[in-house]
Order: sequence, then C-alpha cells, then structure tokens
Amino acid sequence: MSEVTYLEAISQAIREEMRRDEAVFLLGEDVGTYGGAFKVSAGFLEEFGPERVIDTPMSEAAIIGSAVGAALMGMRPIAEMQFIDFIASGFDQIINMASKMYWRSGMPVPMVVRGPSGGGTKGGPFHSASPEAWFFHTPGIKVVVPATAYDAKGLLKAAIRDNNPVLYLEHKLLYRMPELREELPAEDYVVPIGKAVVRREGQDMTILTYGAMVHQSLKAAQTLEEEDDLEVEVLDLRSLAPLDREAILESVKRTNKVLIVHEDTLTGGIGAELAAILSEDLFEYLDGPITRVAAPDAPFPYAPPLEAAYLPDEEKILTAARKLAAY
Amino acid sequence: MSEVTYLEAISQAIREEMRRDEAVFLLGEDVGTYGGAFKVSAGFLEEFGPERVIDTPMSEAAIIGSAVGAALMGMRPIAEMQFIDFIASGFDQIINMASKMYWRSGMPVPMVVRGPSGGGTKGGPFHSASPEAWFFHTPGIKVVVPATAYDAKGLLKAAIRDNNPVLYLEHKLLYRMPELREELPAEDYVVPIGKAVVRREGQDMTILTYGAMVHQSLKAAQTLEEEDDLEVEVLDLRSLAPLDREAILESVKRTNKVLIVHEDTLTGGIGAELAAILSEDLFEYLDGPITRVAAPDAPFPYAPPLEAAYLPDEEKILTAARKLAAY
Amino acid sequence: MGLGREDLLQVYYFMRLTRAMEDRTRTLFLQGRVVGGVYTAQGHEATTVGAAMMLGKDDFIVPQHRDLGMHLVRGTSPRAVMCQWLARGNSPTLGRDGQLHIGDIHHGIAPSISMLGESLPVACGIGLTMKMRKRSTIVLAGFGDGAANTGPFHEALNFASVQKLPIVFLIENNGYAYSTPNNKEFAIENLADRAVAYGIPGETVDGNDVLAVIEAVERAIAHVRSGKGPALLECKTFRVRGHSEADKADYVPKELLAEWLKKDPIQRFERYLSEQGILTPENKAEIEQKVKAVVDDAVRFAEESPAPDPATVADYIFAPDGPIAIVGEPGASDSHYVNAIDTRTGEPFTTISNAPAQLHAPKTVPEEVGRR
Amino acid sequence: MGLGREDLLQVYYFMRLTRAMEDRTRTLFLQGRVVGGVYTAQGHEATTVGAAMMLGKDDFIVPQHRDLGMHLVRGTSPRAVMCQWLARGNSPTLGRDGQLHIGDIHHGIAPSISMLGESLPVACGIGLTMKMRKRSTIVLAGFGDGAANTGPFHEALNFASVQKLPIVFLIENNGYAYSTPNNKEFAIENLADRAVAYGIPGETVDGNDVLAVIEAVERAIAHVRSGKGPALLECKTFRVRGHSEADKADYVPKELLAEWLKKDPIQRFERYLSEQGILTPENKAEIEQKVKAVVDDAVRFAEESPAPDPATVADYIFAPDGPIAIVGEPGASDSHYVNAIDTRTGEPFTTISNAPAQLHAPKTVPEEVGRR
Ligand SMILES: Cc1ncc(C[n+]2csc(CCOP(=O)(O)OP(=O)(O)O)c2C)c(N)n1
Ligand SMILES: Cc1ncc(C[n+]2csc(CCOP(=O)(O)OP(=O)(O)O)c2C)c(N)n1
Ligand SMILES: [Mg+2]
Ligand SMILES: [Mg+2]
Repeated sequence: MSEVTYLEAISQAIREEMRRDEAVFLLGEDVGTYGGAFKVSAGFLEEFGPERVIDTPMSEAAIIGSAVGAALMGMRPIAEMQFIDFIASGFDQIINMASKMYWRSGMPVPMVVRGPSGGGTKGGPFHSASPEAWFFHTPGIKVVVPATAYDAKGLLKAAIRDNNPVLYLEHKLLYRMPELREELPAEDYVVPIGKAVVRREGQDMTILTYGAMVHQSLKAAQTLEEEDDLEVEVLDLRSLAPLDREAILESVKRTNKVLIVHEDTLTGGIGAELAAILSEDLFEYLDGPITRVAAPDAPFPYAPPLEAAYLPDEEKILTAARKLAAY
Repeated sequence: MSEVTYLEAISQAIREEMRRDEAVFLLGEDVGTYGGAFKVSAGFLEEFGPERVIDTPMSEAAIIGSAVGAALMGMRPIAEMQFIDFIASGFDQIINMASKMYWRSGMPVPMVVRGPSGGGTKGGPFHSASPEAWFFHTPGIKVVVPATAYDAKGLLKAAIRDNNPVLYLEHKLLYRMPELREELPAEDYVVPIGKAVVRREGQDMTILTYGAMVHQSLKAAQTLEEEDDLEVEVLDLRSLAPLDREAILESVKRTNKVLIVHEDTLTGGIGAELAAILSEDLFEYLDGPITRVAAPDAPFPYAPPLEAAYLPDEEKILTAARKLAAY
Repeated sequence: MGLGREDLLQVYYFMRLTRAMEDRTRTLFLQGRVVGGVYTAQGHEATTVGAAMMLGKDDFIVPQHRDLGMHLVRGTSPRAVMCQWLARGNSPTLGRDGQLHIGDIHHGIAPSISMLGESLPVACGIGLTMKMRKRSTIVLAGFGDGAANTGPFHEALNFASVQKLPIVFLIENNGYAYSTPNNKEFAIENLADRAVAYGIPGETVDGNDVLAVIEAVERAIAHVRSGKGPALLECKTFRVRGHSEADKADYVPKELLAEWLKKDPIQRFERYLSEQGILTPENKAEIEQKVKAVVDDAVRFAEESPAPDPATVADYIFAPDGPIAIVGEPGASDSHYVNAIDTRTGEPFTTISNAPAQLHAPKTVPEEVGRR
Repeated sequence: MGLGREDLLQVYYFMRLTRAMEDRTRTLFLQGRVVGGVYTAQGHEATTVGAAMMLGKDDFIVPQHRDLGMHLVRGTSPRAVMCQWLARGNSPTLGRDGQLHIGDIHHGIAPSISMLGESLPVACGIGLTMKMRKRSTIVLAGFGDGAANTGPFHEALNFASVQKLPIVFLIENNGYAYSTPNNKEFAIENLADRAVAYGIPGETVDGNDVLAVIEAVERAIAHVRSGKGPALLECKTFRVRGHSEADKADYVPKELLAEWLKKDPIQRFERYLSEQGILTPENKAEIEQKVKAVVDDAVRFAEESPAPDPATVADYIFAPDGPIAIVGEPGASDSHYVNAIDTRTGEPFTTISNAPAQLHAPKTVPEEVGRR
C-alpha cells in the first residue's frame, strides 16, 4: 500500500462504496467524462457506467432533488456540488425536502451532498465557501468535515452508509497537500459520525477546531510548547452536527480554557454554538473567557494579501492563545 | 388618530414610503389584486398602479433577483415572500448576489426582503419559519425583527431607507394581536436599525430576546416580580444584524445574569452568538451560566400540542429564569 | 382506450369519493376542527382521478396539494387523510405535518412539501432509480400552473428529458395561482407548449372531461413507458373555490366561475354514464352509500384518534442505522430494513389503506386498467 | 442593417482587442502572475462584440464570464480588467473579487457573480426599472448554454415575458458547459426554441459570423425596444480552448475542434473586410498597433498598481447612509448621491475608462450604430 492524498482518500471511499453497494451512485456537473472538476471521480465512468456516474446539466436543484428522490427509493446517492458554494442554488431541496423527510414521514433519505469547500486557494468570494453554519443549524441533516486523509475516507464511507442526509465538506486546500499523504488501512473502515478526536493532548488549554484549521492549530500548539511551555490540547471536531458534546466537555473540564478556531466567519459560526454550550454547561470550569479565532465578518476575498489577512492561521492562533493563557 | 395593529403599521410604513419616494415599489406573489396573503398591501394596487405593485409568478429567485437589479438602478424595491419560508427558494440571490454587491463593487443595493415569519399560527413545518440564523451569519445583509406596532412601522421605514439589503421579519402571530394595537405618531419616524430597546428595567437578570418572544418574556418578567420579587430586565434586540453590542453589554454588566430567549431552534440560533459575545467580553461579570430558552432542534411541528411544546413561552422562561436566579 | 363498465364505475366512485372527502373536510373546517388552512380541489377530480387510474400497479405518483384524487386511487387511506387534517398523533406524519403531505414510497407515493415545484426534481430521482434498476415503471407527477413557473420545474423537466426519465409531468392548470390569473403568470396560451423547450411531447386537454384526460394520459404513458423520455400534459381545469377555504376568491370573475361550474367534471361524467346506461339510480345509490361509509369511517377514525404526545416534540430527527431496501425489489418489505416500517413508531406505515376489512376499493387498480 | 466602413472597422477593432486582451491574460497566467483561474472566450468575439455594438448609448448589458467583448465595447477599461486578473488593490472590486465580475451601473453594466444564471433575474430588475421609469432603453443579457438549464433562467425569462420587459436574452452556445456537451445538457437542437415556452421571439444564428450576429441582434433589439417584451437569441459558437486555462479539454473531439478553429470569427471577418477593401494592410497595422498599445498600457498599469491593503479586510460590508440616485435620471451623477461615486474609496468608480487621454475608442458607440 502506498500513501494517498486527502483527495485520493475521497475518491477511494466513493469507489469502494460503489463497488460494495449497487445502491450508491454519483451525480453532479462534470463528474463523468471529466472525472470531476478536481478529478475525484476520474475513471469512475469507465468502471461504473453512465447510469451510476451521472453528468448533469448545471442545475443544482435538480441534482439535490434527484438525490432526494433516489434516496427515498432506497438508493444512496452522492450529489456533488462542483464547488460547495453552489449549494445555495439548491438550498431549498436540502432545507425543506431532505432534512424534514424522515421526521415528517418516517421514510429515510440516505444521501450525501458533498463538494470542495474552504479557502486558501485564491478562489475568491464564490469558490471558497464554508457553508456549515446554515446546516448545523438545520435539524435533520448531519455535517462532517474531515481534516486528514484517513478521516476523509472513513467519514465519507460513514456518510454514504448513514441513513440520513449528510453534508460532507471536503476542504480543497487539503486535496493534494503533501503533508497529508498517509497510508490507509487495507481493510474497510469507517470513521463514525459524531465523534471528535484528540489530535494532540495537553492540559493547559483546549483548542476546538476542524477542517483545514486543525493543521494551523497543531502548528500553533507545537510552537506554544516550544516557545511558551504550554501543553495545548487540539480537539478535531470532525462532525459539526451532531457535535461530540462528551468529548468537548471532557477536554475543557480538564483544561479549563478554551480557544475555538474556525475558518468560517465569526458571527454565528460553530464557535458561537460551542461557546454557548460551554458557557452554559461548564460555567464553573472556565478559567478564562471563551476565545474565538475566525474569519472576520466579511465575504471571502480574492487577492492573496486579503485572503491571508482573512484566514485564521498559526500566527493569529498564537496571539489569541497567549492572551488566553496569560489570563 | 386611532390605534393600529402590527399589520396595519407595516402597511402604513410601505404606503407612506411609496408616497414619499417614487423609487420605492413592491413585488411579490399576490401583492396586487389580492393585496397580499395577509392583506398587508390591500388597496395599494389601486393607489400606486400595477407598475409599482407587481403581482409576480411563483418565482422566488426572480422576485429577489429583480429586486437586486432594481436596487442597483437606485430603486428601493420591497420583495415580499408570501411566507418567509419560501426565501429558501431564492436563497442564492440573497447570499451571493445582494449581500456581496456593495463590498465587491461599491454599488449599493437598497432593498428589503420581507415576509411573515414565526410560529404559533398552526402553520406547520413550511409556514412557520424563523430564518434569521442563515442571514445574521451572512455579511452584507441586515436583519431586523419588530415586536411592536411602533417598531414594525419604524423599522420598516428604516429598512426601506437603508442603502443595503435588509431582511425584515414580521411575526405573523403578532399581525392582528389586539394587545399590540397602539396609537402611532402622526409624524414620520424611523426606528434606527442596530438599536436594541429596554422593554422593562431590572437589575437581577437580563433577558435578551426579540420578536414574539418579547411578549412572553415580559409576561414572565411580570410574574417574576410578583411571585419571586425579581427585577428582570427585558432587552428587545430588534436588530439581529448588526447587533446592538453596547446595549447588550451595558445591561448584562449591570445584572450579571443573562437569559436568552428565542423562537428559532437552539443550536446556532442568535442565542449562540450572544452567549459567545458575552462569555468572551463579559467573562468577569457573569454570576451564572448563560442560559438559553429556545425551540428544540427539530423542524416546526403542526399539531397544536406539539406546537405548544415546541415554542418557548412564559412557563419555560419562568423555569429557566428561576433556575438561573437561584444560581 | 376501451375502459370497461366496471372500470368506468370505479373512476366515478373515486371522483365522488374525492369530492365527498373534500366536502366533509370543509365542514370540519367550518366547525373549527381542522388544524390550519384547508386546500381542496373541486373541479380537479377528472384530472386527478382520471390520470391516476391509468397507472400500473408498480407505478409512482408524485402528487401536489390538490391531488387527493390521485392519492385515493393509489390507495392512500381516507383515514390517514382525515388524521392529517385533524393533526392526530397517528397521522402518517404523527401530527408533524398537515394537509396531503403524505406518502408511502413502498406503495409508489412520494410525500410533497409546501414549496411548490420542488417535488419535480424528486420525481426525477425516482425516475432515475427506475432507469438504473431497469424497470418499466413510470412516474406521474402532478402540479399546478403556478409551479410551472418555478426554477425547479425547469431544472427537473430538462434533466428528465436529457436522461429520458419515465415521467409524465401533469400540469393541472386551474386558471390561477392563488389570486394570480394565468395571464399574470405566463405569456403563453398553453403551458403544454413548454414541452418544446425540452424536446418532449406536450398536449393540452380538457381537464374536466375525465374520458379525454384518460385518453391523453394513456398516450403520454405509452410514450413514457416506451423509454423515450418524459411527456408533458396540461389539463385545463378550474379552481371553482378559493385558494384555501379562507379565500373568498372575489378576484375571479363571476361569469367565468359560473361557466366552469357548469362544466363540473363529476356531473359531466355522471351524465355520460347515465346516457350509456352504466350509471343507474341503483348503483349510484350504492356508490353514494359506499362513499358516505368511507368518509364517515375516516372522520370517525380521525376523531377517535389521539393527539400527538408533546413529549415527543424533539424526536424523530434522524433515521436509525441499518440496512435500507431498494424500494420495489424482492424482499424490500422485510422488516429488518430500516425503510420497511415506520421506525419512528416501530409500526407499519399508515398512509396506505391496509385494513383487512377495508371499506373502499382495493388499494391498487389492476395493472394498466385502460389497456384492453 | 447598413453598417458603414468606420463602424465595421470599429467592430473589427474590438474583436481584435478582445482577443489580444485574452491572449495577454493567458500569457500572464502562464507566467504565474494571474491570481486564480483564467476563463477566456476565444471564438466568442463575433457574438460578444457584434451584439454589444448594436446597443444605444443608454442601454445596458448584463454580461457573464466570457463577455469581455461586450465589456470592452461598452467602455469597461482594459486597465480595470487587468487589475482584476492581477487582483490589484485599485481594481473595481478593490481586489475583493476577480475575473470579469465588474460593472458600473451608471454606465449600463451590471456586475456578474460566479453563480451562472443568477444574473438573469437581475436583468429583469433593470428592465423593470426601465419600464417603471418609462424609458426606451433595453438590456442585453449574455449567458451560456449551461446557464440556460438553471432555475433562474426559467424564472427570469418567464417573468420578463409576463412583464414585457425590454431584454434581449443572448445565449452564447459554445457547445459545452465545462466538459459537458450540449447533448448531456438538454435534449433539443436549438436553445432558441425555448422562446416558445415564454411566447417570445427566438432565433438561432451563427455566432461566429459577426455580420449575421449583428443582423439578428438588430432584429431582436427592434422587437424589444418596441415594447413588445423580451427576445431570445442563440448564437452558436464554440469554446476552442479549455473551460479555464487549467483545462486541457481533451474531451472535445479533435475534428470538431479543428472544424471550429477554421471558423474563427476574427479571421472570417478579416477576410470579408479585406475582400470589401475595408481592411487594408495599412489600417490593419494601425489597428494592431492601437490594440497592442491598449493592452500594454493595461498590463503596465495593472502591474504598477498596488496590492490591496490587508488592513481593510473587514471593510466595505455596508454602504453608508444618504440619498441614492435613480440611475440614468438627470443629476444622477451628482456626488452627493451615495451611488454616484465609489463610497468605499471616496473616488470615482474605475470600471469604465474615463481617462482623458484614453488610448482606445470612445466608451460608448453612437446611438444605434446599425440604424442608418
Ligand atoms: C415555492 C413556493 N412559493 C410560494 C408558495 C405560496 N403559494 C402557495 S399555493 C400558491 C399558488 C399555487 O398555484 P398553482 O401552482 O397553480 O397551484 P394551485 O393552488 O392553483 O392548484 C402559492 C404562490 C408556495 N407554496 N411555494
Ligand atoms: C450555478 C452554478 N453552478 C455551477 C457552476 C460551476 N461552473 C462554472 S462554469 C460552468 C459551465 C458553464 O457553462 P456555460 O453556461 O455553457 O458557460 P461557458 O463556460 O460554456 O461559457 C459550471 C458548471 C457555476 N458557475 N454556477
Ligand atoms: Mg393553479
Ligand atoms: Mg457553454
């Protein structure tokens, strides 16, 4: 076995699930002949044929709505948004059709909506979205965000096998990042939805984060150990809905200080919900203000200096962590 | 002058603005001949003609997109969603077209999207939405929610005169509520966007709330005074984006305890953001856990016993407030 | 076509049952016993019943808010319908949702939502599944003239035409979308002309003439079932009552309304059946009695049904883990499948009538009733 | 039609300028100087330039991502375009956005976004304003074959047809939406047939023949300007390069590509102009020199322009208070209006060329150049 990228891990997950279960199929723009804008499904058309790898017109409502219909039929569609930003054009299908279906009717809708999300790739305001906040607020849909190749594969398999709509946000900055290459287990595995993972242990502070920010947070934690003698725990949430409350509370109870890092904009990001949970449930455990490091409340900018200023990074995390540590 | 309902106040605001400024016009489903599903625009077609009171096909993207185009032209369109739930069908126009326009181009988009929101009217899962969370998280759009007839008129006038996209959420349970009838000033007035108002003063606890929940909170505050000797301050946020941070912080600094009440579902509601702000900025002032009373994380249910169980009310506020007070 | 005597009486029965169910719902509404608004479809019966009667056993419907007729023909239980209106705890939505927002995918009915037009992409997904699973079944998707102007309508018809999905798109053009008349909704005479935009057959038919509807639907189905892709059929009818029972509909010109009331599809069909000697005072009385018994039973059942338990308000958000059956494949109803029973309750689904001593007609009509 | 010699040379100039701008952009991209992806439109020039040339002074364009030709004809500054590609701080978006997502509503250009199809409802809003303000101006909205399959396309064309809005909807059918060929996008031969769905005129024309485009656009504009409502025009062209410069487009059959390369609109027009004795080696050299000067100037300007200031990253979210002018009405450019200048910077807008010593042709063509 060789080491694979985050992107290859995604590709493997879909391919293996399509081989394993004929109910699984993929639809979206340019997923067939072209193999997807990022080549996630390269070779799929050849292997599975045009009925299971469906090139669609540019019609997000039709893509997501078709997924709902097929899922009702017991299929397990994977609806690809070419960039996750375009989910806004098929929004109603997720909000009103998919997410409420089981609750209303008892009929499950096992489907995945996935696509490249996140910034740092000079994509500008329409190709850099972190759309999670609309959806972790919406009852009836799960939201997962893998940060490693292992999780990319395992969470996607879990999402495909889940009996509910799952929004799977793959971070396109991580797609081909050499540092993320890793060897994956030869055997089939899933990463369960709703379970966070400790990426680095520590007792002085907990960083709650996910997606690309896991790696910035780990870098910051390393620096804090080296330069500040601080043991910072980094908890990768992995799943934003449902949240792994247990893991979150357990960690913060131990460290008593919490820093939340996300790439999504500050106001109303998952950091808000985490702060609310912690300030309600762990009021007596907190030894410092719950601190958030996030993108400013602005659309995602295009020019590199703006993008750099916009995205949270090691530097910004360090500044906030040091302030919190000193509290 | 006679007393008017919340609904009549909305109607007055639009009519007066349309008389005052020929740039203002109204478009939406059944707003013309029929005067709107709730009769907000009854008589408008006769007064202003079909070019300024436009009955549209059932096409939410066209309605909101047309508003954007007209706003770019310097008009001040008011786009009505027949029920605010249908905003999900025109979502992309708000997120990607309207909200980013000024930031990208320097060209203002003075427009209002408004419609009946909220529950308590047996509307079920598709006619009871509180959609604010998608939008206070979105940079570039303002979000206001009036709780009284006075504010309904003044905030709508402010929204129409604002040079940005404003989402105006009118609570349909309040439309014809007799208790909300009030005499409005004869002269023109606005309620500035971004300013909260203290509805009841107190020093033992602050309730942060808005919309229909203002009235439930006020009832609870009254009971708490009578039965528990507690002086509870009720702050009506009125504007969710931008938030009136100053008023919020000022009140909580005095009372040191805060209860957040909203009709929207708990996870990722505005309560999350308020809790995050307070736990970061007022960490040293808080004498008890920030407590939220909100709808459960479920779609909005139809049957009356479920709706009653779902919506926050005086009872639920009392329980939470008493627990917090005892802390 | 060649519908036999019994088939025609069956059509008539379902048209009458539909009307009677709605009349009773309206009475319940006036008595304040219905939760929320009431949307009925007086005048649509020829379209909804006629179209649904032409389906085969394993075909699907994707109905909208005025498609009670389709529902009843396809086996939706009148009890379930009444439980919906009265928001009972044992309604198919367990009191979570109202109206005709119900369905049972195992019996070929997809539940709709209020957002009109959004069911059409869902119909595509059902059609795609049929195509992938190499079935000869088809989908009948009903919707209004208003819905024909939504984005999802366009995306769905286009996608279906590219993929050659087996879907009959049935527009029930009742003249209005709420208060908005056709001429403020679109600038063409016949919505069926939109078929040209998708390279599919389009036809407009008198939606109040059940025999004409049946023939047109038969043509559309023949095309669709042959694998040539979707078809668009517009049935012109009229909404002779308000949009909802709260709507006095005084925007409808009186003469226009009077004209359409004269074209009442049930009366017309009754006249035809009588002239043909198919409907007699005797069997008519029998049918009326049966209709009344079904409606009475449904109302009684609903009224005796419990309210939902408020303690469950936060429940049923996510389906449990476990295997999912592909609907319509052998063994799909095996109860180890998560989608075989209503896992919210652990009981069978309740949308479809399956009481052994059922009062009304069997839940599925014989395969392709019209094809003799 | 009756375009004069000078007009034809003007058309040729803009086609050449468009091509040259894109060629240079591609070079910059290969040099790693462009931020993000590059989308060009080699082969579209007859359509984009030809169509835009037919507009009057106060008409509007609502262009899409391949409409540099329209932009340039209507006065968008090559400097502004290059500042966009290089993400300079003084670009019209101040480095916030890239590509051709720019416009100046006071000069009749609405900025687009990446979500294709979504500009069409915006065009309706501009058309509605023209109607409300009793103007005789029109809107030209350009978009691709892919966008013709989106929900907003349908909603916009339908709404425009009901409201009789003065909009020419111009489909630039270049054979593909990214890698997806027409036959996987829709099931009809000519997208112009979709006009039938809206009761408006539809026409398909060779989009690589600038004179044919000009004539067809003239017909469409005549209809639209007369108050009869919108028109749909499909220009068939071909995307002879990849979707973006990162796309090798090996999904395009080689013969098909070769065929279309032979139909290059600039070469074709050049041949015609030469045959007619309008284009001579002398004026051709002059034009090339001017084109080169404009492109050089634009690139130099962009390269010398500052990067955006990262300290402004959270700025410009909301427009300030103050009066807003109705665009196109007398006095609308008075600087006390919030929309008259770029209030982000306090400076004039920079999308449109208004340097006094402008290198290229005047920013607006004479009113209805074709009408002699
Ligand atoms: C997407 C959407 N927008 C708005 C509405 C509000 N609404 C409810 S019914 C209706 C009119 C529907 O007209 P039509 O499709 O012709 O169906 P009909 O009621 O006439 O049978 C409208 C606008 C809706 N249900 N869905
Ligand atoms: C709503 C939307 N969905 C998806 C995309 C991703 N995307 C970018 S360009 C493109 C193809 C566009 O094709 P077409 O409209 O024919 O324009 P062309 O690029 O061929 O000029 C797609 C699918 C998009 N931009 N917008
Ligand atoms: Mg209708
Ligand atoms: Mg194209």
